[in-house]
Amino acid sequence: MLTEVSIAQVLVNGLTSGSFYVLMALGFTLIFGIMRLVNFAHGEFYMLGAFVVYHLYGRLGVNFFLALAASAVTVGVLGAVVERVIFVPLRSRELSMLMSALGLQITLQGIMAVTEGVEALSLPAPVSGVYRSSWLIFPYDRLLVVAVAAVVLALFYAFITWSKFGQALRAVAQDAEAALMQGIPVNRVYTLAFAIGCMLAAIAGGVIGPVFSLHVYMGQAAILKAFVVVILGGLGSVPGAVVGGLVLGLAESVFASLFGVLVSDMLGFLLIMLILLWRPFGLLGRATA
Amino acid sequence: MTERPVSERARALSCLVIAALLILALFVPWMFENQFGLYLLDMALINAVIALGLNVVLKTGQVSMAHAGFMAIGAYTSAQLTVKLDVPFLVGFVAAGLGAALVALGLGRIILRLKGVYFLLFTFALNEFLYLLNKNVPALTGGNDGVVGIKPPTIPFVADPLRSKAAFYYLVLVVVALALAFVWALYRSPFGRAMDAVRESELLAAATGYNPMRIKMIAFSIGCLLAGLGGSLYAHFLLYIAPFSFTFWESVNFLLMNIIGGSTSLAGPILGALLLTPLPELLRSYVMWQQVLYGLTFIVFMRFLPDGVTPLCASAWRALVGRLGRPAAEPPARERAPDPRSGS
Amino acid sequence: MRTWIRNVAIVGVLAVAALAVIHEPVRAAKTAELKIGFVSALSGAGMAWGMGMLGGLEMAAEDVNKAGGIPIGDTTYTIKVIAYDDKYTGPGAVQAAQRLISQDGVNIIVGPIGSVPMLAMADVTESNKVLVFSNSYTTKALSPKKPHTFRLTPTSMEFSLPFLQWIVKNQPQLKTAAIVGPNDESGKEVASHNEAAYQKVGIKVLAKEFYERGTQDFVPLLTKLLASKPDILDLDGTTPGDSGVVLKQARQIGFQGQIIKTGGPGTLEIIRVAGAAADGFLYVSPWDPNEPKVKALMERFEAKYKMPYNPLGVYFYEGSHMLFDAIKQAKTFSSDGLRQHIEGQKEYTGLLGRYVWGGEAEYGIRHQWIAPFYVGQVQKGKEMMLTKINP
Amino acid sequence: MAPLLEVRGLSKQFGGLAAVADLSFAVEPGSIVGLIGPNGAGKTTAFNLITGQLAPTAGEVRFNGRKITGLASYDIARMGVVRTFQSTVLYPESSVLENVLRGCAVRSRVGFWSGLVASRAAARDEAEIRARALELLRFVELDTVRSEAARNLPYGHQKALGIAIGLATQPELMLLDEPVAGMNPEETARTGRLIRRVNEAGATIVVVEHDMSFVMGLCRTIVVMNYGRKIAEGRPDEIRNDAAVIAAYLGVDEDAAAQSA
Repeated sequence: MLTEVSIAQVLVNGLTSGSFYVLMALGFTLIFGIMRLVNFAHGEFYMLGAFVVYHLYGRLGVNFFLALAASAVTVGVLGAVVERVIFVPLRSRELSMLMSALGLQITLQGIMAVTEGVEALSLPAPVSGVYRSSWLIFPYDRLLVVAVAAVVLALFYAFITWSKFGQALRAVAQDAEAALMQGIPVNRVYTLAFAIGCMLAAIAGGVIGPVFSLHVYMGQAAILKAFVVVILGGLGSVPGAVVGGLVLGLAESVFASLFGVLVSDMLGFLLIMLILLWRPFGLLGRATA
Repeated sequence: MTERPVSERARALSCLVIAALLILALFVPWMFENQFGLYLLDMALINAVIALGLNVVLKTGQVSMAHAGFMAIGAYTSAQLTVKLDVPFLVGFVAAGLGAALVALGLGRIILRLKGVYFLLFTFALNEFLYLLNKNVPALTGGNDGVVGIKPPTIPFVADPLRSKAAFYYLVLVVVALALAFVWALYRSPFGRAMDAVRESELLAAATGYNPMRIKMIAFSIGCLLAGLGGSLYAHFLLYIAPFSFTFWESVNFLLMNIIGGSTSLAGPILGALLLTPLPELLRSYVMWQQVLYGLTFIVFMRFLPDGVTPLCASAWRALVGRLGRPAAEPPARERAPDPRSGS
Repeated sequence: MRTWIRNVAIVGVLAVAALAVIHEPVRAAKTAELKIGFVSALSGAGMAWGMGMLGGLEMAAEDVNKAGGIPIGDTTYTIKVIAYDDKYTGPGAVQAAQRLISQDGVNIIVGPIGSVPMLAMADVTESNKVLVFSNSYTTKALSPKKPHTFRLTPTSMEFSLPFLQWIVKNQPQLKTAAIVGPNDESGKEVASHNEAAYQKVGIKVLAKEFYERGTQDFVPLLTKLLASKPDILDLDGTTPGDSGVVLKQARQIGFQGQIIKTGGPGTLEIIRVAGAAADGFLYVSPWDPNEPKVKALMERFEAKYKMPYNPLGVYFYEGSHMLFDAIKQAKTFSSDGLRQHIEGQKEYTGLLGRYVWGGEAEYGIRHQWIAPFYVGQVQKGKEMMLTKINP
Repeated sequence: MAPLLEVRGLSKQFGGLAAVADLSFAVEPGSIVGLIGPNGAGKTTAFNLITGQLAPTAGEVRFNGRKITGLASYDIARMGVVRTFQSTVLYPESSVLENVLRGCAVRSRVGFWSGLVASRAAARDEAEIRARALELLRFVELDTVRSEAARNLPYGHQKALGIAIGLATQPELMLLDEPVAGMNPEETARTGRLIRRVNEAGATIVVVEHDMSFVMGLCRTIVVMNYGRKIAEGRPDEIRNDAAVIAAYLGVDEDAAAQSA
């Protein structure tokens, strides 16, 4: 098959969907890294983000990037509230937190289904047009996603490394108790981390939404990918999410063009199972307490 | 996991209560003027068997999200055996259990090295993989169309197949009773002590002569055995199975049954199954809002009853049969039983 | 301690509720109310179709009740629809059917949609002699072994061939096709029907790809599929939402050929998602949305349910009316009496035209409703009907 | 007579640095041996190597003349070598008695099935184990708190419980990792007495400890490690005057001073 589709095309497709996956997984892995919470509701925050952008940019015609920022803030605030109300009381009870996250996912999805309906909507792409050459076809709206992914990643990394709060984050991720000793307000860090995770989810949803379609179930696909990505890359590791995302994207694209999608899906899961056995903590993950 | 009840009186009394419950259970079908209630009850008991299996896995501190996958192995084994080779139900039933257990044994050696959340994630992936396998290997599983024409169970010395809900009720009641007795014996046996040890501190357990890997493998296989048996019952009750009945969400359901019931006592998974199975029916009529209510139920539960309902029942129980188990202190202690972090 | 009390309260409520549902008393079957059961996906991905079907049934019931109900003997029956959601799953459908039959005491069920719910339900409904008027694509749904099961929706088995014949007649330059469909029983079923039809009309199927539900990015799939350079891209039983994305992305990566779709209608949604990319798209439509009678029905539905009316629903509006007429004429709703009457029906004329029962050839039992349908095309974002086909 | 434990050229490399390098020493049956050295000298690593929590890069360990390097820690424990942990490791959620019972279980000969059906043998075994556990609790003076959850015990008691669990396995050789770290003098004294009584009861003991006076008072033989190597071995009085040892400790003190300053 690769003879008919240019290899470049396959690789580019892979890297593109790879960067999509990185965006989807970033907040997810952050939240786990800090709170050790497997946030099943991540996909729903992604969906919410997309819908906020849809209403602001798609319906009211606000500038796309403004809408994106607005959606990030809105969903971030929502996340903070949710964290306070639902997760704070369950601190240190991982399984209870995980189950609440599941409940939250079901609830948010249900509410949106009632208010927005279940039919697919679409967002006009903020940029249109396609790059075409004999060996490569590349729509610009995808290019935009890749660009945003890169920018978000850079900002996020800078934030984690240099900002005071970023250092607090890393301290807590390392060892919550020690952080508490050093007088870091761990609980506030948790809340903020969760909020940031949700913001990242919202940005992902808002920027990826236009490329696909919008519907209240879009989150499920996203969380599934995020899951796989972080398993591949290592839970709680941001570089891991990047590597995992790109690896998954490439693997899927190559497998798909070699064997077809169904096989590629199964191979995808086989791949992560093998990697987990080879490196139980993921490609870049480190053993955690 | 804590001191066994010393008071003979208490033990005798609790035996009495259990016996009473069993006798009561025998007459349940007469309490239902309505077949649907009985249908739900049968379904709940089937789920109870499977949830109980998961409880055995949780007992060693491993949170498995692939339980529906193993249930599927059982369901398909027994369905295909009875449909294609039409072997008698009991053979299919046993084969279902053993099949699931063997797969568990084979995989366990590799995957039980993973601890806590990594095991959880792996089993999640495993469940997805099995699901896709069920969909895409029609030769084995009938693919998306699933397996049609499964026959209701036939039992030796019982004239006609157990088609009616009541008849099936007795079958599944027997299975639940046996499973319960088995797991109860298991937990109070030295092996039960070993499982607790491994869950609470694998390091210490190993340092004092327990072989954690072996213990976890046995527990995992037993758990999946029950899942397989439950799967077989499921197939021969609904008489139709398709991949969609064994998704990751089903696994989540069995986990929820344990947690909402209370994963730290035998009654937990049973209560959980009895509470959760009818829940969607309660909500079914609120078409639009059912999902929201369903989700909220869990959030509220986790928020106010993270140990599940059994601790509450337990206090009543103690009041009933005097000093059984020990007061306060240890339920929260026990809640952390399936905590992915503990022991790792 | 306060929380402890709260806890008890919560558990109490749940327990009581659980008991309540199990012990809900059976309502006496003999009232002036005729209960019709309905099972379908009312939440989740299949909801648009499910609600369309429910709307059809409920609007028809409204009509009948407004007109004074159905007189049988000395009692006149008003119709009451009891609808349950099966979440598009087998167990869900079985459970819903169980509840309808043994708790609500219905002996007529409309629905479900989808083959898995259909096949799962069959054992319960047939063993209870409950009449089922379903909507599913699988060939297994109808058979002499299932004397109580009817199907109101024509399937790709019925319309693939005429549709493709029309295409070949009007666009003879189309010689090859590629199929993309969801990896589920309906998707595969439709694909197999279409392949047979393609062969009959002499179009070569170069490739087909099935994707898991929930797939969002179709570019990798399409890249491979379109590498075989087909003239036709066939969207098979792809859901409207997904179809929109496929259309959009196929055009984006430079596919210029004809895009068509047989199963799973919902063109408005497709247009909404695909936008300009939808222009030229050919599809099978159960109705002509520009026809005043249909327009009126669509508006009535939207007013009632606050969502667009899925074309599939029209079969259930028509079908329900057919059913109620049958009850009126047969003067009974006992499954056997009604069944014989319906099987005896010559034909039925409804809103859209003439319907007949068929299907001996394909299924060995005459329980398949044969309905007229349209070949539609999207032109400048509008649905245009090119022709009406009466099989 | 033949040594009970024999460590020969034991080494462990972590990446670049050698945590334990060519460590050799022997432990006579019935003795109490002290293993001391500045922080990071590799004492705990040595324990981990002996009891199989870590695999050595080189060298071997013999117990009763039998090579135990490469065996799994639970097998080593079953052979009669048990260790306690620096940061007390217990079964935190379970009762004190249950903690000890789990230690005892290792010696029970009840098989899976006979345990399952609660056979007579199993019942007898359970009774014996209980009796022994209670006796042990009296021995370590914890019988009063036996139904307390382990995590609720005061620090000193937790340490004692750790030892009790070890004893429950009926070890020939016990490795105690800093048994009195963080204890007040009174607790330290009590633990000292306890260890002696354990030793008199027949268990050979190797103890890692910082508290010099404690070790000097307790042990007949002392092995001193620094940077993973043995720098001295001998009677307390010999060690006290050993130049290398003093240097090592002073060096560390300087470091410590430098750090604190």
